[in-house]
This record gives sequence, structure tokens and C-alpha cells, in this order.
Amino acid sequence: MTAFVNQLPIGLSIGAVLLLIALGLTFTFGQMGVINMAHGEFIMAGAYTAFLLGDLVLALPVAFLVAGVMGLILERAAIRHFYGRPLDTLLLTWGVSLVLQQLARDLFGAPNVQVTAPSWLAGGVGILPYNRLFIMGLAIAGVVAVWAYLTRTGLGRRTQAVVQNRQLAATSGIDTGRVDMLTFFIGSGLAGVAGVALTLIGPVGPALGTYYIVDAFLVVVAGGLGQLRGAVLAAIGLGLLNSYAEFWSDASLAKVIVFAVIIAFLQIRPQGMFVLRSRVLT
Amino acid sequence: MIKRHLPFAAVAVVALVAAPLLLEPFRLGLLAKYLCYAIVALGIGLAWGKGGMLTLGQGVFFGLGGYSMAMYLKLTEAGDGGLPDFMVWSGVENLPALWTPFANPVFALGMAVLGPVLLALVLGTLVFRQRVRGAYFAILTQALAAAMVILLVGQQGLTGGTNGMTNFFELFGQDLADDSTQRGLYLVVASVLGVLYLATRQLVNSRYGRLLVAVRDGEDRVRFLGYDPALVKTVTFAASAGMAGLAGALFVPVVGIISPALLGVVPSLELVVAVAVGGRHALAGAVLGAVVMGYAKTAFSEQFADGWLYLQGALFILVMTLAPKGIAGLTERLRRARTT
Amino acid sequence: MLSVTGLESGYGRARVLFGVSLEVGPGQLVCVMGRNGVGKTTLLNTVMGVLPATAGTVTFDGRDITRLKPHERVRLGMGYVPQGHQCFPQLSVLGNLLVTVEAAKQPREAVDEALEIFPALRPLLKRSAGHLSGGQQQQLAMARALVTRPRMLILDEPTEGIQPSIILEIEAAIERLHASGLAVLLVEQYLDIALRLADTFVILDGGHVVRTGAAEELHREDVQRLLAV
Amino acid sequence: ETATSAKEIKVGLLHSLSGTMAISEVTVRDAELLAIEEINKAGGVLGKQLVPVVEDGASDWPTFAEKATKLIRQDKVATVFGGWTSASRKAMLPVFERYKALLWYPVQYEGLESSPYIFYTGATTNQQIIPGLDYLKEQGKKKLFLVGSDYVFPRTANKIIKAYAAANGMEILGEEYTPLGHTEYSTLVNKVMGAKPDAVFNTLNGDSNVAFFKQLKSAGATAESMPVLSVSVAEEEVTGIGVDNIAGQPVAWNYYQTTETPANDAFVKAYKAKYGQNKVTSDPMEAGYNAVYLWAEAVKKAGSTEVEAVKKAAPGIALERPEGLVTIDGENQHMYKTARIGIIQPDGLIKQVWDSGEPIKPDPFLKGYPWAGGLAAGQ
Amino acid sequence: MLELRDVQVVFDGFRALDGVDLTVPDGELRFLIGPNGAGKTTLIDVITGLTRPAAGTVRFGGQDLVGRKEHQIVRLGVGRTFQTSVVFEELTVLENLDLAASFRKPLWSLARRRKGVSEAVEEALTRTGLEDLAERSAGVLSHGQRQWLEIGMLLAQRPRLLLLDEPVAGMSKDERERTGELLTQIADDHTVIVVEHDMEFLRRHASKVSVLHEGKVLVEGSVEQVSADPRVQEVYLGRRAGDAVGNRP
Ligand SMILES: Nc1ncnc2c1ncn2[C@@H]1O[C@H](COP(=O)(O)OP(=O)(O)OP(=O)(O)O)[C@@H](O)[C@H]1O
Ligand SMILES: Nc1ncnc2c1ncn2[C@@H]1O[C@H](COP(=O)(O)OP(=O)(O)OP(=O)(O)O)[C@@H](O)[C@H]1O
Ligand SMILES: NC(N)=O
Ligand SMILES: [Mg+2]
Ligand SMILES: [Mg+2]
Repeated sequence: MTAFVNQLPIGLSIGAVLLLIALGLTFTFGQMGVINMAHGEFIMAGAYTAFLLGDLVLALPVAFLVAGVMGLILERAAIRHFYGRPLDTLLLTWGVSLVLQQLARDLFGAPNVQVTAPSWLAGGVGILPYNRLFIMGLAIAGVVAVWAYLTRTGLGRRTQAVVQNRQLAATSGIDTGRVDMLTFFIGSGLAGVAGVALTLIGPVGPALGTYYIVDAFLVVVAGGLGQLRGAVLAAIGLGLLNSYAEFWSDASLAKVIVFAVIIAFLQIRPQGMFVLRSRVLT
Repeated sequence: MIKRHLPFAAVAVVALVAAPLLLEPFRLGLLAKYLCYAIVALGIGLAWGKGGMLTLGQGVFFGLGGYSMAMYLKLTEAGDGGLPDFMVWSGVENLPALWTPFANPVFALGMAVLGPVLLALVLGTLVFRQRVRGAYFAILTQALAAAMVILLVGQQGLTGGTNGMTNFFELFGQDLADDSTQRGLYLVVASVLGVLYLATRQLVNSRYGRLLVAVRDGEDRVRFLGYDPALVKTVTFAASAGMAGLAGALFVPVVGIISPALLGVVPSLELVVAVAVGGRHALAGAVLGAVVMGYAKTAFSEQFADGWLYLQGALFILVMTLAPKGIAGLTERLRRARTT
Repeated sequence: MLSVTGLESGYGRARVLFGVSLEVGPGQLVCVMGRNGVGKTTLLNTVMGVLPATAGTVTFDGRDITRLKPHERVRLGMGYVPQGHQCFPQLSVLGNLLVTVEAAKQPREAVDEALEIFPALRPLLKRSAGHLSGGQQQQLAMARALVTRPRMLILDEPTEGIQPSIILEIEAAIERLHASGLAVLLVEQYLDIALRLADTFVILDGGHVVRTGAAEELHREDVQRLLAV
Repeated sequence: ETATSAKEIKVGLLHSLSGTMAISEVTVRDAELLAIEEINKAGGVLGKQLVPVVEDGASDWPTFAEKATKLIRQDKVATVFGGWTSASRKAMLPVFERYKALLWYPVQYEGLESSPYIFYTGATTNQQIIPGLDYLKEQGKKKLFLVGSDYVFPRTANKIIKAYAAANGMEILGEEYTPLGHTEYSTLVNKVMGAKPDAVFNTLNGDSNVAFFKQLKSAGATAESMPVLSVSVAEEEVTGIGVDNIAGQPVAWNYYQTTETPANDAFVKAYKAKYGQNKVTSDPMEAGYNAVYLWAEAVKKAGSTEVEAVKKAAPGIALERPEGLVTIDGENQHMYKTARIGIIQPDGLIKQVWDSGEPIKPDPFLKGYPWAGGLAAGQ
Repeated sequence: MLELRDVQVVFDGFRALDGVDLTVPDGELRFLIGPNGAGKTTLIDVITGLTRPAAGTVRFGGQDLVGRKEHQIVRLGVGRTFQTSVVFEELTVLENLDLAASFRKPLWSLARRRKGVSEAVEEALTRTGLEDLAERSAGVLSHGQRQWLEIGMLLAQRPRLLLLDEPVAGMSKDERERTGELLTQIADDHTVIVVEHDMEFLRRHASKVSVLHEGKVLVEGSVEQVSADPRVQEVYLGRRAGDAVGNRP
């Protein structure tokens, strides 16, 4: 029975991990329509940043910068030629992710490296270790920051304008190029932060990104592309579902169940949890 | 008319006559493998290039075809009342009921195509009717591939788990290790690809093909022309699934193994990438892309076992940025440049 | 103020404009007319930098802006209302205005000024722009161009899809803005309105300027003949 | 063109250099390269230099089959050293049998196999898993929880463990599998903690071990309160898991970097000299390193690299290796190996706490264990 | 006959249609006007199945339309154009028309190559004057040409009821004239509803007009009757042009 009750906080903490890895993706996806398959490798970059610095707290801002700059370079070098063609960027960024994985293998070696968690994260309350609580806190902070950015700042509004009508944005005086760069910088930077957090609970190696990317995408889909509230609810929902499905069956079956539930869910809410309708025909 | 078919005829002659004569058996086997992928690519070209459905889970259909064929091969090998090797070491004592009909080659081959078609029909009906499309559809199919792999891996007694199935000896009484059998298989694969290519081309040049393009570019508008876009998409998706299934069935005797690794997220993506590199707007581009990328992967990994991923990724990034319409788009541009 | 010389542009390999020249003096209202498909929108898009010019120059206030990005032109004082009542559909009406005012680095009061001119937008401020009716969106588009406090307005068929009473209001607004010294480059299909507003006409056909002249010099019949199919 | 030209002999090295398994396999490849280099320095084999042909199995079993075919048919190598996961071995097996070529497989595995074209230089179950179980039993651990990756090795290993438990009065409280590459272990940890076993038997492979141990540790489990015996965690993996998270936990292998033999001193020194002082050596690396020497010895004895001749010469070859005396068994082409239980130390190395005293005869089908009667049915 | 009874549409609490009653007999050319945002497009959306009414009935030729899918309604003979034209840019003008003309064919029969040009398509081409552009891809058409193509596609569909949402917006005077004639012709054997803001166009081509305001039908009648109605003047027409100009500061 306690094990059963324990699954609740565990589900929430799984949800927090999902949210953290999906947050940056939601951002770039929702704000720019870019499906960034290299997101996982930006997460990896964040994790390696933590490894190199050896200090988790310092690593958070630095990883944000490192991954953000990587995103910036990717945007300038390639993605900007692909706006309005989300499916093409998906494939392009996948190519990038392959290269980045190999790069990591050459820079840091194929075996995993270890990031030592700070001692103040040892221990926990009840079933939840402090490091899980830390991740939850980070996820909440990330959501609040993104929400404030999008709704409380002019930059956020400009970002939305560009994704909704690029040409009109340009002729309304918005420097679309700069907005793109900034958006991609932030979205990728968030991946870097997630990467730092993940060093607390998982392996740090070249394949790190591949372990999380599919789940991150599922959160984004179930939440409604780029919808922040959707992503939050979807992450929590999927976290709980995962936790209880695995509790009653096993890890493999739980993944299959999650997929089935998402399909079923899309029968009721075809565009995800939240959807902004527009009258304009496609 | 004749001029239009000339390139196809030329390619067909090279593929059917020259390749088996010139290539050593190992290389011919690899080519046969690429051609199997080309069949899948053809389906992707139809569904994605023409119909706008980016399917990142085509490996699932490929796998269903492959597993059907593998089940048949395993059963012929085990003989009456025998059990496939992996069942023995997985502790399975009686042949599962699911397996029994696959002893019949007609059933197995039929299921290799029908299984994927049915799954695609069900999935397509569910998602397309709900107007799930674009990136949603792409990601859903990707998740399907991930889930399928996990399901297959988890049912070791039924599917061979991660190992999948391997260790096949004969197909319709022919020794699979024999070079002449492999040559024969190659010819079968090449012919199937040729026939499917012609049929698909016919389809995209028909009204149906126009309708498909219309659905891709304006699904909602198509509704007001009196068509049901969900139906059009579902049928097309099922057709591409059927092709993938058939390709899978041919793949198994050619390569000698089927495993979840062949149908997961990565191989499914690789196929789509191949189509993009070849040029998704032209069916020939899709086919070409599969062969080129297949060859590139083999060549790169043989030459640079340690860093071939760089080359594969770089090749792909370059093609996508410099020639967004792929190789087919380049040749198109060249042809235009010459005529004007 | 705006001067276009020998402008050529098009889409890919298809050329649409073949050496278009025109002049908009300070405070002048120039009306571009022509049948469907002659290249009016293409001309305005090229002037705004949405389409690259393949030949010719565009100067604004004596400065060559042929290679500037659209947003740079906006910041120089060119306000643009594209054809087809476009908006940022998922932003509210107010959001549409705010984002533009911020991008153009103008004070918030500019929004109130624009709402003075299009009071019909006031009750809709909180509504998603994508949910507005076509006419409402068109008014929003005009207002959005105004909040950049342009020195020159470029309007592509601003009366398209607008109810008669509001057409009158829009006409009045254009007139008023023009009177206050704003230069205007207008594409308009309603001959009456064009005749009432314009100082100068430019008539396009097949990507060429076939006629230009002051309003007084052009006879109604003349214009009609040139615009006939 | 054949493998043995006038001056050189081509040998294939086929491991995952990319993908999930690269983590483990790259180092095995490195150890094999070291062996080749040493042999060449010492004059080669039959007076000829060994030339390695390296291919990437890419953590993808069908690729292993394809590359094996390429090495055999295209490069015509004399033998292949390769593989890690049992899945990759199962994929390569038909290729080697079909073309009657030789594979040297260097990793501990689940047994129940004996291909005439494979030499197994890692442990089979009676040289690792059963000693591990004996150790747990000796420690008084009666209730076990089984955790493994979802593939053939863990599933088969766990079948053996269950049979052992039934025969030895032990109780299995739970058995859980996770997909290869799985990283979310909080639920599993909760299940394990909830079941309150005396010990966990861990057959997870690859990256999952990192996530599992990190999450187990932060849930408050320690080596004392919840011993976890691992059979796929060696020195290399300890680095990635983080010593803090796993120190004090037991593992079962045949070799540790700390194993005290003269051959091992030389091996560790040579390896560090070639690849870096901070590098560690581990059991699969050592088994890969051994494989090259054992094959070379057999070739010398046969006076030829010809497969059938080598197979014939191999039985009975005994060499002093870093793990001690290793002898090729003639019956099943596995090795006699010494079983060792070790405890992971705070410095990341593993200290041996128990050994079998002498090399154990390999028994892949567990014929010598009455309780294992049903397991090898049909073989 | 098209019959709407007490049709209500609510968007997030906002009543776009608030009890619309409308009857259009067969063979009538009915104009629908009303202020921006009055609900005209929404009304067409309801008839064609794009928007589901919260209440009310829509009947056409004895069939209930509410709850049917868009393409099913088209199959009952209801065709429409859109306020912003949507054509298939990658297809040629001819292919666009051909697709519109072929929806009654069973899906499998579409798999054959198109041979020649059907009568309906031929007619749509000549009537819209797009013959010269037939082989051009629709993507290169200008705004106005697209509008024509849309009307052509509608004609090729051969519906019994045509709903046109601002078909002449953005057309030059001459083109408006031609469209008006075309509509009058079509109305001979079809029921047509046209939404338009161009009063001159109305005066020339409309016989019966319905005025929609705030989601309700305000008045119905001839153009003269309607334009004379003070409520219509107030909410829609505005005061006379001369006055408006005179009022300017
Ligand atoms: N995106 C495009 N790609 C290719 N050709 C185009 C494109 N847009 C317009 N054209 C072509 O350019 C020509 C001019 O189009 P443009 O939109 O400038 O006409 P317009 O004068 O504004 O017409 P309208 O009054 O209908 O708005 C048209 O004949 C059309 O065929
Ligand atoms: N999906 C929606 N969500 C919210 N409000 C909507 C939606 N669709 C329409 N509306 C509102 O309903 C009202 C009626 O819109 P509709 O488009 O039918 O007007 P219209 O009469 O066609 O106007 P116009 O002449 O300007 O095209 C408008 O106020 C509009 O903002
Ligand atoms: N043999 C193994 N560890 O898969
Ligand atoms: Mg225009
Ligand atoms: Mg409308």
C-alpha cells in the first residue's frame, strides 16, 4: 500500500523530468514551428558542461549559455533557411544530432562520465530524494520564466508574431532574424539546463540525448504543439500514467500503454490538450 | 512516350542484367538490401512527398512484413512439431497459436502485406479522421515505432526479443547460403521494385495523385470539393504500409535477420532521410535516395569505422541545405538550365 | 519622398515587374491602379523589401533602401498594409497593436491614436485577431500600420471586404492622414474612391507603367478604358 | 587475395563504436588492438604481422551480421574478434557457421550455446552467475529481487537464477526488466524497496546501470541495506556510475584490474601506457585481450591460420593470462576460468573478496547441476 | 429550398449568430449583406458544415444538414467559395477545376489518368475566362485570378446551391461586371447566395437582399427597400458619401 501511495510523488517527479526536457522543445516548436531533433544533444551538451565544471549550481547558467550558443549557431547556419518547412527541419536537425553525438564521443570518449552531485542534495523527504525535488523546482522555475517571457515581455510577443505570420511581422517592423536567433537561443538554453539536472539521475554519455528525445516529443504532442499549459499538464499526466502503469505492469509495457493512451487521447482532443484555433483555412 | 520511359528502361537493364554479372555476391547482397529499402522509400515518397504525411514509423510496417516472413522461414526449418531455436532457449514449450498459420507460405506472404495494410488502415482511420496531421502525425508514428520495438523486445518467447530472428537456412527449398539463391533473390527484389515503381508512378499521375497533392496542400479545402481527405490519406498511408511490408518480407531472406533494431525510430528516420536526400517530390528521387544513402552508410562505415557518423550526418546536412529538393531537384535544375 | 526607378522583380524565374518607375512626393497621395494580376501587389512588396528587386532602385528620403530589410524600412517611416487583411491570428487585437508599436519603437500613445481612427476595434481589443471577421481584420491591419507612426503609408486594397459605412470611414481616415502631411501610396480598385483621394495616378499593365499623371489630367473614361479587360 | 599473404595476416575486430553499446565495447576493441600490437612487436604469428581490420557494429545486431559477412567474404580475415551483447553474437552466429569462419567472443554470457565456429573467452554461467549466487547464499541472503535489461542474456540468466533459488531454498521476490537504454528507475526502485529483498541480482547492461544505481542511492539504499550483485558492471562502468553511488556493492567476474598476477601487472601497465594513465582495465577487456593471444597460440600450434586447423589445435591450449591460467576446453570451446567476487572500492577499483581457487571447467549447458535439468531442454 | 430556423452559434460565450431565420427558394439569387462581423461568413460556415450551430436547424432540399461532415454536404449539392481564396497552388488551373468536377466519381476510378477535359471543366474555363491560364500552376495567379478560379471550381462542381463569400472583393470594376453577369446566368438554374459589400454591384445584380446584423436577420427586401431602411443605413451603409466627406475636419 505504501508502495502504491509512493507512486504519486514518483509520478510527479517523472512528470517534472519530462517537463524539463520538453520545455525548450515546446518553446522552439511552439514559437518557431521548428521540430528540433538535436534538442537531445543540446541536453547532452548541458550535461557535459556540468561534468567539465564539476559544480552543479554554476553549471546551470553556463549550460544555458553553452547550449544556447550551440542553438544559435545551428539556427544561423542552417535552420533559418528552412522556416515554414517544419518537417524538413526535423530531418535536418536529426543529421545535426548524429554529428553532435559523434563529436561528443570523440571529445569525451564513448564511456559515460560521472558528475558528482553536491552533498546538500543527498538524502530526501519520504520517498522523494532531494535531487528529485531539485528537478521539480527547476521545472517550475523554467515554466514560470518561459510563461513570463512569452506573456509579459515585448520580446515574447514579437516571437509569437513572427511564428504566426513571418512576412507580416517583417513588414510590421519586427527584425525577424533577431527574434529567431533569440528564440532558438532560449529554447536550446533550456535544453542545456535540463541536461545539468539529468546528471543527477541518469548517465552522462554521448547517447544521453537519444534516451529522452522521444518522450519529450510525446509531451509536446499531447500538450498541443507549443502550448505551455498543455506541456505542463501533459508532462504531469504522462508522468503519473507512466508511474502507475509501470507499477502495475513493467517498464516495457508501461511505455506501450502510454503510447496507446496518447492515441486514445488524441481521439478526444485531436490537437492536443490545448489548441488555438484560427479561422484561416490551412 | 518512348522517351519518357527510356531512363527507366535503362536503369532496369543495368539493375537486372549488369549488376548480377558485375558485382561479387557480397556486394550484390548489399545492393539487394538497398533495393528493399528503396521499396519502402517508394512508399514514403508516395505518402510524404505526394501526400504530405511524414511517417516516421515506416519501420513498423517493414518489420511486420519481415517478421511474417521470418516466422514462415523459422517454421519450415523447425519442421512438423518442432520449435524455432529462440523459443527453445526462451523456455517456450508449445508453438504459440499465433504462429501456427505462418507455416503456410501463402498466409505468411499475405500477412506480410495485409498486416501492415490493416494496421495502417486502423491507425490512419483513427488519426486522420481526427485531423491529426503534420508534425503531430510525424511524432505519433515515431512513438509507434518506439512502442513497437519495446513490445517486440518484451515478448521474447513470441518474437525472439532484441535478438529478433536469424539463422535461416532455406527458402522454398533453396539454400539461402548459396550464391545463386542470393542472385535469384536479388532479381526478385529488383523486379518487385520496378513493378511497384511503375504502378506508383501511374497512380501519382492520375487524378488520384492530384487529389493527394491537393489534400497535402489544403486538406480543409478538399473537404469542400466533396472529398473525404481522411479516406484519401488513409488509403495512401495503407498503400505505403503495404509496400513497406512487402519490402520487409523480401529483406529477411536477403539479409538473413530481422530484429527490432531494424524497425525502430532510427532506421525509420534513416529511410525518410534517404527519401529527402533523393528528393521526395519525385518517386525516382525516393528510390535513388535509398540506394545512395544505403551505399553511403556502408562505404563510410567501412572506410571510417570510427567517425563515419560525421560523414553520414554531414552528407545529409549538406544535401538538405544546398539542395532542399534533393538529388532529383538538382537534376531537374540541370535539365531546366540546359533547355533555357 | 519615395522614388522608384526601373524596378524589376518577380517570383523565381517568372518576372512580373519590368522596369517600373514612380515618384511619391512628400505629402502626396499616389494611387496605383490596374487589372487583376498586373503586378500591383508585387510592386508594393518589392518597395517594402518583402520581395528582392532584381533590378532598379528604391529610395526613401533620398536614401537608397533597395537592399534594406523590411523592418528597417518600417523604422524609416514606411507603414505597410498588405493585401488580404492579414494579422497575427493568435495574438489579441491589442497584442497585434502592441507588438507592432514596440517593434517600431513608438510610444504606447500611438495605439490610442490608431484606435481613435478605428473605434470599431475598441470592443474587440481582447479578442483573438484570428477570430475576427474579414472586415474587422482589415481595420486592424490599418490600425497596425498607423501605430508605427509612419511618414508614408503603403496600402494594398484597404477597402476590400469592408462594409460601406466603414469604407467611408477608411476613406475619411486616409484623407485626414493625407491632409496631415502623410505621403500615401495606395492600391485601390474602387475608382470613385481613387478619384476622390489621389493626387497622382499610376496605371500598371503587364508589369509596365502604362500611364501616369496628376488626377486632374486623367479623365474618368480614360482610366476606365485603361482598366478594362 | 587471402588473409595470409606473404607478410601479413588480416584479423577482424567487430565491436560497437557507436550507439548505446559503444560505452562498453570501444575499450574491448582497444584491448584487442593492444594485444595485436604486442604480438606484432614480438615478431607476429608464423613470422607474419597481424593487420587489424576494424568495423563498427553500431549497437545494431543486423549490422553485426552484415559487417561479419564483409570481414569474412570481402576482407577474408583469418578470424574475427567481436561482439558484446548476446544479441550481437546470436546475429553473427549463422554468418560464421555459414561461411565456416571463426569468431572469438569476449564477454560473459548466458550459456546454453556452443557453436563450433565460436570461441567463448568470457565466462559462462557456471563461472560467474552461479558463483555469484553461491556467494549471496553464503552471506545469508535468502530473498532476491531480479533486475535486468530486456534481452536474452538477463532473461536466460534469471531463469537459471530462479532454478538455483528453487533448489537452494532461496526466494525470488520480484523479477523486472527494462528496455536497453532505459533511464527512469524511480518506479522500479520503489518496487524493489517495497519488496524488501535481502539482495538484488542485477543483470542490467549498458547505460541503464548508471541511472539505476544513481536513483537507488538517492532513494536511500546503501550497499549495507540493499546489496546489489552485478554481473555486467566492471571498472569501466563504475567510472560512469560514479563511485559514490556504487561503492561497497559486490560484483562477480573472472578478472579485476587489481587481480594479482604477473601477467596482469604487465597488462595494466601496457594498457595505461597506450591509452592513458587514468584508464582502467576490466574483465571483458581482458577477455578480448586474451582472445587474441589464445588464437595466436592456436595458429602457432596449427602452423596455419586455416580455420579447421586452428579449431583442431585449440583444445587444451593453456596460457598464463592476467586472470591466471586460462585453458581452452575441447568440448565446447569455452575457457576454464577462475570465478571471483569483488567489492567496489571508493577509489573505483574492485577488491576481490572471494575466488574459486582454481579455474572452473566451463559448463555452458549446466550439465553438472541437477537442478538445471529443464533449462537446456531441446539443446 | 434552403431553410434555416433559429440558428445560433456561440464562440467562447460570444454570440456570432443569434437566432437566424432564412428561407431561400430554389433558383433564387439572394444577396446577403451586413456589417463586418455580423455573422455572414459564420452563416455560410454553418450551412456548409464547417461550424456546428449550438441550436437551430438547417435544411436543404428536404435534408437536414446539421451534423453532417463537410464533404457529405458538398455531395448533397452545396458548394462554396471562401473569403480568402484557397486554391491548390501546385496544381494547374485545369487540374484544380478537374478535381472539383470529379468528386462524384468513386475513389478507385480516380486512379486512372485523366484523359481530355470534361464538359463541366470546359464550361468553367470559358465562363471564368481562364482558358489562357489553364496550364499554368495556380500558385502564380494573382489575387483576383484566384478569385476567378475559385468561382470556376465551384461551377465545375455543378452544385445545386452556391454560396459565394465576397466573390468580387479586390476585382476591378470591369471584372466585377463580368462576375455579376456570370452570377445572374448561374442563378437561372441554381440557388445562389452571395455575400457582398459592394453596393454598386448589388444595385446592378441583386433582386432580393437579406441584411444580417449582430447575428440576426435585420430586414429582407429589394435593394431599394433595404437601402432605404434607416436601420440599415445606420449600421451598414453609413450616411451619404457627400455627407461623410463634408464631415471631415
Ligand atoms: N507567389 C507567386 N509566385 C509566382 N507568381 C506570382 C506569385 N504571386 C503573383 N504572381 C504572379 O504575378 C502577377 C502579378 O501578381 P500581383 O499579385 O502583383 O497582382 P495584382 O496586380 O496585385 O493583382 P490583384 O489585383 O488581383 O491583387 C500575377 O499575374 C501572378 O501570376
Ligand atoms: N472561431 C471564432 N471564435 C470567436 N469568434 C468568432 C469566431 N468566428 C467568428 N467569430 C466572431 O463572430 C463574428 C461574426 O464573424 P463573421 O466572420 O461571420 O462576420 P462577417 O459577417 O462574415 O464579417 P465580414 O463582412 O467582415 O467578413 C465576428 O465578430 C467574429 O469576430
Ligand atoms: N552477454 C551479454 N552480457 O549480453
Ligand atoms: Mg494585389
Ligand atoms: Mg465574412
